[in-house]
This record gives sequence, C-alpha cells and structure tokens, in this order.
Amino acid sequence: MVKKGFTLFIAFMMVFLLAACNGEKTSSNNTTGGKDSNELAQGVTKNEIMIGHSAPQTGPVAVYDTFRKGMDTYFQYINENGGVNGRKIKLIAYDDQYQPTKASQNAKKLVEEDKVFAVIGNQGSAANLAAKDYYINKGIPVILPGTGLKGFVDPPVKNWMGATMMNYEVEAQIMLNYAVNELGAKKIAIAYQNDDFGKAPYNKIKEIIKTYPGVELVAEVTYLPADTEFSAQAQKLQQAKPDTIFNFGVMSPVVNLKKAMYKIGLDKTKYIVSSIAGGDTHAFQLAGGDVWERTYSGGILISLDDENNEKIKLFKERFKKSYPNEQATNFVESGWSAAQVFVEALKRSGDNLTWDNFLKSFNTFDNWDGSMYAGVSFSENNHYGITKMYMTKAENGKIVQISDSIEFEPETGKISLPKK
Amino acid sequence: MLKLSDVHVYYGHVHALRGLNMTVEDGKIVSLLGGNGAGKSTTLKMISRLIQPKKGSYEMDGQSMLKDSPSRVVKKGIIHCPENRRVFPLLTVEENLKIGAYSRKDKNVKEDLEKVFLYFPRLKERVKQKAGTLSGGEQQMLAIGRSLMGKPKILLLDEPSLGIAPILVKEIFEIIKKINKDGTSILLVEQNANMALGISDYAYVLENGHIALEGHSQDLRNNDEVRRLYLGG
Amino acid sequence: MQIIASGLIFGCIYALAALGLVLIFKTTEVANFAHGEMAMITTFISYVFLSKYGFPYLAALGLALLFALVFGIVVYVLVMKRVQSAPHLNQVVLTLGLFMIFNGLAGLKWGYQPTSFPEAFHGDPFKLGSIFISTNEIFTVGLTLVLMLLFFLLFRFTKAGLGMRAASQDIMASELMGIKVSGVFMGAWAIGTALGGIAGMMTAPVTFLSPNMMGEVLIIAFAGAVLGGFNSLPGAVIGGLIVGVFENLVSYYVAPELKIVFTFLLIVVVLYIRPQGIFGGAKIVKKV
Amino acid sequence: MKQLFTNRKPWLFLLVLLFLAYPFIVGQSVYLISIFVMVCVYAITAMALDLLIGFGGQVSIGHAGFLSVGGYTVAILTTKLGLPFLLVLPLSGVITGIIGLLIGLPAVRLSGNFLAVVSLGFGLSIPQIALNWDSLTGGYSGLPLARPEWLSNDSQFIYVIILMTVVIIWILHNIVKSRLGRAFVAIRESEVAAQATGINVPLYKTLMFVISAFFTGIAGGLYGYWIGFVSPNDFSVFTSFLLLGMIVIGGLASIPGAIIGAIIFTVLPELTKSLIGLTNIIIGIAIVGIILFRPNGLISLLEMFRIKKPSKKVMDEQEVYLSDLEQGGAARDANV
Amino acid sequence: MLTFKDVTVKFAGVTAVKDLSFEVPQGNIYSIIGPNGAGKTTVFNCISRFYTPAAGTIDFNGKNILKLKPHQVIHEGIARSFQNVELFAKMTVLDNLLVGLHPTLKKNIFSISLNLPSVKKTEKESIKKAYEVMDLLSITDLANEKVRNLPFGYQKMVDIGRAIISSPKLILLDEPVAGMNPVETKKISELILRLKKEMNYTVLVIEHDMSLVMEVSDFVTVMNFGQKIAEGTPQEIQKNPVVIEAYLGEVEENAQIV
Repeated sequence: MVKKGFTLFIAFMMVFLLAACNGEKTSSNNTTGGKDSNELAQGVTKNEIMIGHSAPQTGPVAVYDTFRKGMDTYFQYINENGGVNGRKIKLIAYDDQYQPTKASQNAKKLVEEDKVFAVIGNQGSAANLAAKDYYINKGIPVILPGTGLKGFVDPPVKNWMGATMMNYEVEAQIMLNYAVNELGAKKIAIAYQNDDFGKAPYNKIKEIIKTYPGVELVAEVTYLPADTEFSAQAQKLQQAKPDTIFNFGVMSPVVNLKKAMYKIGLDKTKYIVSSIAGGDTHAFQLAGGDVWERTYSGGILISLDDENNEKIKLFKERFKKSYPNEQATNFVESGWSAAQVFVEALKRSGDNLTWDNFLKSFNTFDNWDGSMYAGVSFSENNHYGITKMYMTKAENGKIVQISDSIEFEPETGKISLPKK
Repeated sequence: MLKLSDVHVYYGHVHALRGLNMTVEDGKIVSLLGGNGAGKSTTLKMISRLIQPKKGSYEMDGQSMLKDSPSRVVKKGIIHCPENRRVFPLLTVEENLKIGAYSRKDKNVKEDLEKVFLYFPRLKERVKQKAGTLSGGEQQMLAIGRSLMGKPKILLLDEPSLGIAPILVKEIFEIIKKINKDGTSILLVEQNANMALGISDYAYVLENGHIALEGHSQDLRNNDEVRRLYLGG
Repeated sequence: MQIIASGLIFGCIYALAALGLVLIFKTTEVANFAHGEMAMITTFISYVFLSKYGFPYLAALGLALLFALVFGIVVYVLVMKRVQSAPHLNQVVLTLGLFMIFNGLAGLKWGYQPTSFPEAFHGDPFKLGSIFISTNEIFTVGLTLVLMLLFFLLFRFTKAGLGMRAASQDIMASELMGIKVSGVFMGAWAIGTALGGIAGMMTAPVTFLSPNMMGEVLIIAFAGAVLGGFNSLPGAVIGGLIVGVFENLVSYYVAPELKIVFTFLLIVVVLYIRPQGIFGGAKIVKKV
Repeated sequence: MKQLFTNRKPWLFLLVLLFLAYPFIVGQSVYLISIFVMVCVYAITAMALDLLIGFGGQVSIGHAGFLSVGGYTVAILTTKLGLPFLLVLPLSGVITGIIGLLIGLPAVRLSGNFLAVVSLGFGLSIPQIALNWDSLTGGYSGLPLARPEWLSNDSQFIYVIILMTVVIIWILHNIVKSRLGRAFVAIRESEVAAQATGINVPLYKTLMFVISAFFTGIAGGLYGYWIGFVSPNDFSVFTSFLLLGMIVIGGLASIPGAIIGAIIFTVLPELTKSLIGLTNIIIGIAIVGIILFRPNGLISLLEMFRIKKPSKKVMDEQEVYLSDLEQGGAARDANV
Repeated sequence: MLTFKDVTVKFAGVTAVKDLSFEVPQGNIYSIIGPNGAGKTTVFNCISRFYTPAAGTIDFNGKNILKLKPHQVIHEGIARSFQNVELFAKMTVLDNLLVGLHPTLKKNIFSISLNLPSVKKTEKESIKKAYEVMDLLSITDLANEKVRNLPFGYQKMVDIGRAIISSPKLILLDEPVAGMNPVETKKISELILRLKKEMNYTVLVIEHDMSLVMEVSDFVTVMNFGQKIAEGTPQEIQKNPVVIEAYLGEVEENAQIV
C-alpha cells in the first residue's frame, strides 16, 4: 500500500516537472517566433499548417462540437487531395465547456504551446469575449468564430474575421423587414432566449420597429436555453393576439414553444424563427407531426434538402465517410463551410504564408459563393463576412427557400429588398 | 455448541484478539468478562461475522462458520443483540419485532410475537409506539425481544445492563435466565461482573485479546484476582 | 387554469424523476446526482430498441427497464457498495463523478445532437373544460400517481419494505437481524434506476433525447424532493408538483427567466419555516 | 500538536518556495502562468469551501455563486465607480462576505441535503440574476475591466496573486488551527455538545459562511482582474460541483488537501485537452477512483510517510470504518 | 446554589417532569436517581437550556437561568457531561478539552487570523491547562488520539474532562460510569470526591450504579414518572421502601457485594 501511494506521489510530481519542462521549452522558443514578416508565420511549415479551435466538446452545449466535425471533414477532404499549396492542414481542437475561463486558457495554449497559425470557428459569445483581447494583442488571425455579436466585427479589427453565423442584429433587421413588407405583419410578438442569441436581435427589433409605421410590438416573452416548459409563454402570446411571432433562440426551446402554441391552438399565426433554430429539417423531427409546418426562418447556407446540389452531395458523402454515426445537420454544414472559407483564404494568400498576407487575402472576397454560404464578402471596412441571407419556410416536411438572397451592406447599414 | 479456537483479529495495526479459545456449550449461560477495550465486543462481532478474523477457526456444531455471511449466521440460529440496544428508532415496536423474524420463512411469527410479549408484557402495551420514544430499559427489552423473534439457538448479549435502573437490571437478568431455561444458550458480555457471574454457568476473563482466566462462575467469583480486578471487592 | 394544469403535468415529470431519487435516498442515504444520467442512458437504450431494432413502444420500454435494473445493480456493486459507510460528502462527490462519466460516455456513443423521442400515446390534444390536454399527459399523470402509491404501499406494508426501512436506520443492527443489507441496497438501486428510466422516457419527448436531457430536470426534481422532505415518496410527488406549478406561475406572472431564482426562494422560505421539508416528519429529538 | 507543527512546516515552506519560483520556471509562457493563476483562484476558493464543509460541516453546493459575486464586484466597482485596485480587491471580499451573511442566515436552521439545495439554488440563481440585471452587470455580454497601469503586465500581476494566495493560506491556516477552527469542527461533530461548551452555534455557522464567502469573493476578484472580463457563464453549477470534488479528492478538512485538489482539477483538464470529448470522463474517472481507493483524499498519501505508533488502548482505522458502518443511515441524520 | 421550583416539562402533551422542586447546596455532591424514563436527563436538559419548562423556575446563585440560551449557560459556571458521550469524535482528546476552554478565550477574529502573540500566548496556556486536566484523569498518553478510536470508558473520561476544564462552579454528570466495570467505577468515584474536596466543585450526578451513588453522594433525590418520590441521605434512600419498590428492587445477595 505504501509503495502504491509513493508511486502515485511520484507520478504527481512528474506532472509538475512536465509542466515545468514545457515551460522552459516555450521560453527558449519564444524569441524565435515569427516576428519577421518575410518568414513564414508561426504554425506554418513547408508541408503543414496548424490551426486551432476552442469550443465545447462536453457539458451542456456539447452539441456545438458537431461544428468541429464539419470542419474536420472538410480538412480531411482537402488533405486527401493534396492540401493547400502543398501543405496539409492540422486542426487542434480543445474543449472549453462553454466556459470563458477555459476558452481564454485554450487561447493561450493554442497560441503559445501549440503555436497555431490561426484559430477558426471558436464557439460562444462569452468565450470569444474572454479571449478577444488576447488574440488581438497577439495578432493571431481569428477566423469565423461562432458568435453573431456585432461588437466583434463592427468596428472591424485587423485580425478578427467574420462569424460563422449571420450577425444577430442584421438577421433581426432582415427578418423584420421581410415580415412587414412581404408578410404584412402589423401586430408583432417577440419571444427570445435570454442570452446573446436572443437579446441582441430583440434589442435591435425594439430599436428599429419604430421606423415601420403602423407596426407595433404587442407582446414580449423570454425563456432560457434549457427551458422545456412553455405553456406560460404560449398563453401570454395567445392573449396578445399577434399576427406574427418572432422567436430568437436555439433549436430546442424554439421547437418547444412551437409545440406549446400548437397545443393551445395558436397555430395559424406566422412564426418566424432565427436561422440557427430553423435552418434544417431536424426541427420537424423534434416538433413531430405537422407542428413545425409553415414556420419561417432564414438561411445563410445552401439547404441540406437540396438533394441535387453537387456541393451538398459532396458534403453529405464525405461526412458520412468521416462520421458515419452522426447526423448531417445545419451546424455540421456550417463547420464545413467555415473550413471552405478558410481554405479559400489560404489559397488566395499564396505560398508565402504570413499573417499579413493571409489577412489581406480576405479583402479579395467579394460575394464569393464557392462555399456553402450564400455569399461571403470582406473588405477593409467590412469584417462581417456573411452578409447574405434568404428566407425559408417549412413546407411538407422540407425547408423551402422562399426569397432570393437579401444582402446587408455593412458600410451603409442598409439591407437590399429581396427580389421575388 | 459454539467453539472458537486460536482466533486472531486485527484492526489495522492493532492486534485486537490474540489467539482466543472459547466454547459455549448447549443450554448454558456463558459470560465473558474484561475491562474496557479487552476485546469482548470484538469477540461477539467476530461470532456474528461482522468482522473477519485473520486466523483461527470458528465452528458451530462441528461446522465451520468462517465462510458465512451475517445473515447466514442468523439463519443458523446465532443471534447477536448488540451493545447500546440499537433498536430501529423510527419503526414501531411491532415492526422492530417483525424485523427480528426477517430471516425466517415459517408462518408462526404471530405466535412468537405473543411469546415475546409473555417475557416482556411492557412491550405489548407499547406495540404501536415508535421505538425511539421508549425509555432505555424498554429499548433493552425490545432489543432482546427482537433477537428472540429469530428463534436463536445461541443468543449473544452485549451489555444488557448498560444504563439501566437496578430494578430493571434484575428483571432483565431474570428474563435471561428464563430464556436460557426455555432452551437457548447464551453468551453474555457484561461489565457488571457480579451480576454476570451470578447467573452464568461458566465464565471467561478476557485481557488484551486473549483468555486470561476461565472456569465455573462460582469458582471465579471466589478467585482473588478476579475479585480484585473485576469485582472491585 | 391552463398555466396550473400545465404546471401540474410538468410537475409530474419532476415527481417521476424525484421518486427514484427519493427511493434510493430513503434506503441507502445516498443523494444520487448521477440519477438523471442513469435515466438518460436507459432512455437511450430504449431508443436503440425502438429505432434500430424497431420494437414496439411497450416492448422497448420493458427491455430498457430490464436494462435499468441491471444497470442499477452494476453501479451499486461496482461503486456504491464500497462507500456505503463513507461520509455523505464522499458519496455525493462520487455520484458527481459518475455523472460526468455517464454524460461523457453517452456523448461519445450517441452524440449531443438532440433527437426526438416518441410519446407513449399519440394523438392531438383535446379540450377539457378550458384546458388543453393530451392523452400522453394524462398517462404521465396517472403513471406518476400509480407508481407513488405502489411504492408507498411497498414500503409501508411488505416485508421487503420493512427491511428497507430498517437498513436505512441502522446497518449493523439490520445485519445482525439477518437482513442482507447489501441485497436490500442493491434492490433499491435497481428499482430506483428503473424508476429513473421511466422518468427519462417520459421526459425525453419534451426535452428531446440527448446526453444533457436530464440536467435541468434533475436539479429541479432534487429541489422538489427536498421540498417534500426527501425521504417521503408522497412528499417527492407533492414537492415536484408544487415546483412545477410554481415555476409556471412565476413564468406567467413575473418573468420566465427568473423562475429558478423564485423557485429556490420559495424553497428557502418553506424550509425556513419547516426545516425538515413538507413531509419530512418531525425530527426525533436527540437524547443526550 | 507540536509534532504536527514541526512536520508541517517544512513542506509548507516548500510550497511557498514553489509558488515563488513558478514564474521563473515557466518563464514568459502566459499559458503556464494562466494555469497557475487559475490554480491559485481555485485553491483559495477550495480552501474557503473546505473551511465551510470540511471543518464546519455545512454543505454548500453553490459556491461558484460567490466566485461570480466577487468577480462582478470587482468589475462593477472598477468600471462604474472607477475605484482603485487596492480598495476594490478587499471590497470584493467584503461585499461577497455580506452576501454570504445573507445566505448564512437562513442556512443556520438547515442541515444536510436541505442546506445543499438552498446553496444549490443560490449557485443557480447568481448567473440568472447577472444575466437579467443588465444595467449593473452588462447582461449576457458581461463586463470588461482593466487592471491598473502598474499591474497591466501578466508577469507583474502574478506576484499579486501569489502574495494574496500565500497570505490567505496563512490566514486560513491560523483560523483553522485556532480556537475558532476548533469551534467550527466542534459544531460539525456535535451541535449539542458545542452548545453545552459555550459555542454560540447559530453565530458561528453564520460566521463560517461569511469567512468562506469573503475569501471566495477575493478569489473571484483576482479572477476578474486576471481575465479582464466577467460574464454570467464564468462559474456555473458545474464549477461548484468541481469545487466539491477538489476538497474531497484532496482530503476533507485539510488545507493542503484543498490545494492539491485545486491543482489536480485545474491541471488535469489541461493535460487531457487534446483528447476530444474525453475531459469529463477522465475527471469523472479520477474522482471515482480516488474516492474508492483513497477515501480520505490524496493528502492521506502524504500522511502515510508519517509513521504512526498506535497506542495500545486505541483501535485503528479499521475500527473507525466499522463504527461508521454501525451508524445507520437515517439514524445518522436524525441524530438518534 | 441551584434551585428548581415547581418545574414542569411537557413534550407534545406528555408530561416528562411534573412540579419538581429541589435545591443543590454549594459544595455538595447531589445525586438524582430513578428508573429509566423518569425524567432525570430532562432535568439536565432544562439546566443546559435545551428544553424550556412549561412552568416553574430554575435559579442558579439567585439568577434565573431560563433566560439564557444554551451556549450562555456555561458562562454562569455550569458545565456538563452526557449520557451517551457527546464528544467531538474526529478531534483529538487534547482538542476536545481545548474546546471545553472555549468560553474562557478571547475570540478576536483579526488577531486570530494574524496569529498575534496574544493569541499564541493564551493558546499555550490553554494547552498547559488541558494537560493538567488529562493528568488528573490519567489520560495524558492519549492526548493526540482521536476520541472516536477510544473505548467507551475512556471517552467518558474525556467527556468529564471537557466539563471540568473550564473551572465551572457546578458540574452536571449524566451517568458517568455507565459501561464501566466496578474497578473503573471506583476510580471515577474517587475522582468525583476529589473534585469536591480539593477543588470545591458542586456536582450534580445522575447514575444507575448504586455503588457510586452511595459512595459519593451527600444527598439523593429519587424520581419516578417525572415526580420526586423520595429524598434524603444515601443511607435513608437505600432503606426507603418506596425507592426499593420503584427503583432498587428486592435486595439480593448480588447487591450486597457492591
């Protein structure tokens, strides 16, 4: 027994030593980092590019890990086909359990220990906020993080590029515009998730609804992402007698509110939900029966139901190969697309891969539709990236596109009206 | 007949029983004396299989009991009535008694309940009362009654007089005698050496985990050393 | 009215989750924080039977419950038995460890994507007076009450129930009376886990099937059970119902995002007035 | 007593030495420094929690709530009122201590699972309140805060954290070794006897909450300054669970134990980071394994080196185990 | 010194103690005996303020102690031991005794946190005092053992030690020799007598062991069903037929050896 304890103790000390050794390695290497802009940036060798990713893999929102699986699938695909400019892409992904502390820790590990070239698709607004200053100070390119908060991209920061999702506020603007102009909404009710997913679009709508004469906000209800019981909210909505109900949140509660409304007969009112909730047919499964029918939403990616689309076919085929047990959802597709944008930027940066070159290459994206995204645009003043969205409607078990792409112009803040 | 030979029990580093040899013959009352920490309770716990000895043999009617679990031992008729009574405070008197018959498969529980009430009429008056609300003496009676419900061949009693009024101690010792007369062997652990030697047939004196002295109770009572060390005389 | 009715129905789900929790606690004195995750795994097993092998609902339920019984026994024998006499905090932290393991394993095996799970009874909701209610909800309510009654009677009137109550009060004395305490505890874990499984299958249609489906539900169920006294089965059900209804009332009249705050405020107030919970019964005064 | 003291001193000294040397060992790596900072933050919190649970016997499974309060206090006082660092850090302790007092008051009447649920409710409520009180807390987007100029450099700030940690270890050590600590343990062991020996049980229980909350608040404050940003997501119920794990794994009612627990639970996830999706499973396995095989925590490994001569009159551990076994469940709580 | 006047205690309708009056004179050893459930421990619990009587008064040196909270009783100079030993099981013997000194120590949290010299000094004095008490009970060699590892008899000693360490005026001992054999009982009897003679303590004892009661008591009160049924010197009590009937039982040969 004593011996066993001693071994454990030794093992424990080893952990410390290990940490200490790591440390020394770092301190000696640090001075040779990629400061000289003519040399390759850190994390880039002749035949490899290391990139980092921090997101929840376990914990309450572990589902966000499917995003990584989408990216991973695409990188595998690229690597199998020779990589980018002869370099294979290596993705290092760490679990942050949706905790800002861990996200910030991960950031430091990725940048200092693993010396990644860039980070991509980091999930969560709070997590990204916690690590933001560090990334910005270090100059590491942050590509398409998973947050739709305006503060990250507007005003633009040099090494912070876009987001994987439609900016929350822009999306709200587009949806309200569509509801009023195309669906004739007059009495609007809003349900929103009480966090960044819900509050940001809610605030935006509240702010801009005054500019639409004759349109009024008749009810607001809130909920938490993990909520399951929605009868109170449904009741409140019913009593307000709206003609259109917006719901900004993630899929599970958005579906559950719909179920609760269906149950009490509040089914004919137009229901418009955020793109992260209504983007794919999975919602039909969750809601069951025809509960989800007629729900409006927005899309920024090519619909997964578009069976004939070559891109979708490739995606589904590759994903099945890489992750045979997983369902190909909108979120997986989103990861795949983010990876596509990243690879495209790498290609455009050429062989001499430095941070400067890489970041500059983004400015050449002008409504690029090579990825699954409807359109990707960057410029000196536009770091939104995703600026195009179309409206969808749930019909007969499918998500159908019902409008052309609606574009947002970051420079002017204007949105173009959809062309029918 | 219960027979322990060369039993060694360790608590961690402490050698609690050091080669204990003792026998409880059928139909007898045997008492086990000794100071605080001599190993009396340990012996009982070992017999009821709460503790595993490191070495030694333990037989009942020639069968080894070393592999048996506590519940098997109960089924074979060795029942241990623990120190400090240990009744189930939140159960009623009746439920406590029924627990005593837990390991029995026969249907005569009702009759035996009446038999126990014959020994302890006070329990009958309080049959629906929670055991935790009984007085100390009544709890001791309940504890013994509970053990009797299991139809013991050998009853192990650990300090039945602890914290009980003299008059009740006498009553309880009378009942112990009666139980013995009705055919149950008894192994009695008792601080009150006078009382114990008064009712038992044979006695062992434990010191530091082994038998220092044994003999017929009457003889021990007259032994000078016993008088000096345990009877305070 | 609808608010209260819906609260009661959802309260039943809390109550179901609380029943198994209380059953295990009442017998073995362990507050099992892994209860929800064990329920979740059972539910996943039933889903595998349902979707992969195409069993009918009841058959899948039966098989999953069988699995739950074994699962409960395995957890008890491999892990919990060894800390039977350890301090409560050790036991609690141990179940937290199990919680993490089960949650992680389920995530690895089945992924975190929420999936729909069928209800026991299909059918559109109908109107009962001014209340909308569905067949499945009536089933859930009925099931909760039946199970509560069943186990209440089991504890009160059967020999096994008596053994369970005795073992929970004094392990040593029970052993000395011939009760196989580990057997009794094993039974409690098996039945408790199966009850959890039922709760899981009633919860899954609402929260959707995912490794995290029971997280929130279990915390509220735990609170409800404690409100009810934590060692009373009717208390668990009443506590669950109170919490369910109260949550809904707060959602409707105050603010849904603060319902957890208010629910726990309610619990603090109730426990301040009655520290042993609603059905906790008076504590036996210590004799010193 | 004296023996214990002489035994403990050298290795306490070693610990301090390690603390001071750490930044030199790791050099400029902000990553390793940041792990170290989190170890300090969690070590302070775990010690404070251990004072409450391990020594005082009052279960709290919502301690992360106090961390959040501490963090927010620092952020609010710095950004909204512009108070200086040297004032804000103690205030984070004081304000959290006041919250601890408010929680401690009703908690005085409760015990065991009832207290657990109340504290759990507190832990769950704090993030919700932070989320909803936009005007004060910045809601979901949290509050950024800046360190003062003279501490803006990480390798400077780490010395503040080291200093605070060492001082807090020392203070807590003094408290638990003092009459106060003895009174806390006495309450844990027997409230009745504690009262009979003149200990004002309700007052001391409340005091425990206040002290525990105070130091946790300071840990939260240090955290806030370190990350430079506080948000409702920072400390969830899950953090509270982990804190419980820390003190049990390390060894209850032991200050070094709490520190060991904090180190393990901060370092372990870092080591397993690259194993996708396995972090929780590994932590879970570590918890289960340690509790099964080292029920008195890892600190008991260290105690094995201290050779103990059992006195003849004393039963050893085995007996302890047995006498616990004898104590039944309900009886254990009902104090029968 | 301690005066009970018409004290009545009820629990949920059951009368545990009824109209009880007695007075413990200064410097005496006073015993209360009676059958189990007669209400003896209830008397102690009233003095310790764990219970509040429904009627009657309890005065200590002329001061009404019913106004006190349980933790304040010891400040008046009343300490007690417990029937089933209520020790701090996981603390060492030394620490148990030190807790006994709690009411005499200053508790300034700041000086404690900083471990100021004043704290160190009083701490040293406390430890010295604890060793004196342990010497008195001859348990010094157990100082650093955890009490839960001790046999019951030694735990009783520690319990008594914890009561006397704070130098109270009145000590309540609840069955101090339960679970001890006659020889050990004798030791405790001697100790109690020494407490009275050498330190001039007043002692109130509850005990079933008549050998101890007879040897140490100056005065005995007998209770049954919550009421006083007899009082007097030990010799008077021993011969009192009411007491024999209710408590002592017929005098047998066994009892004579005692």
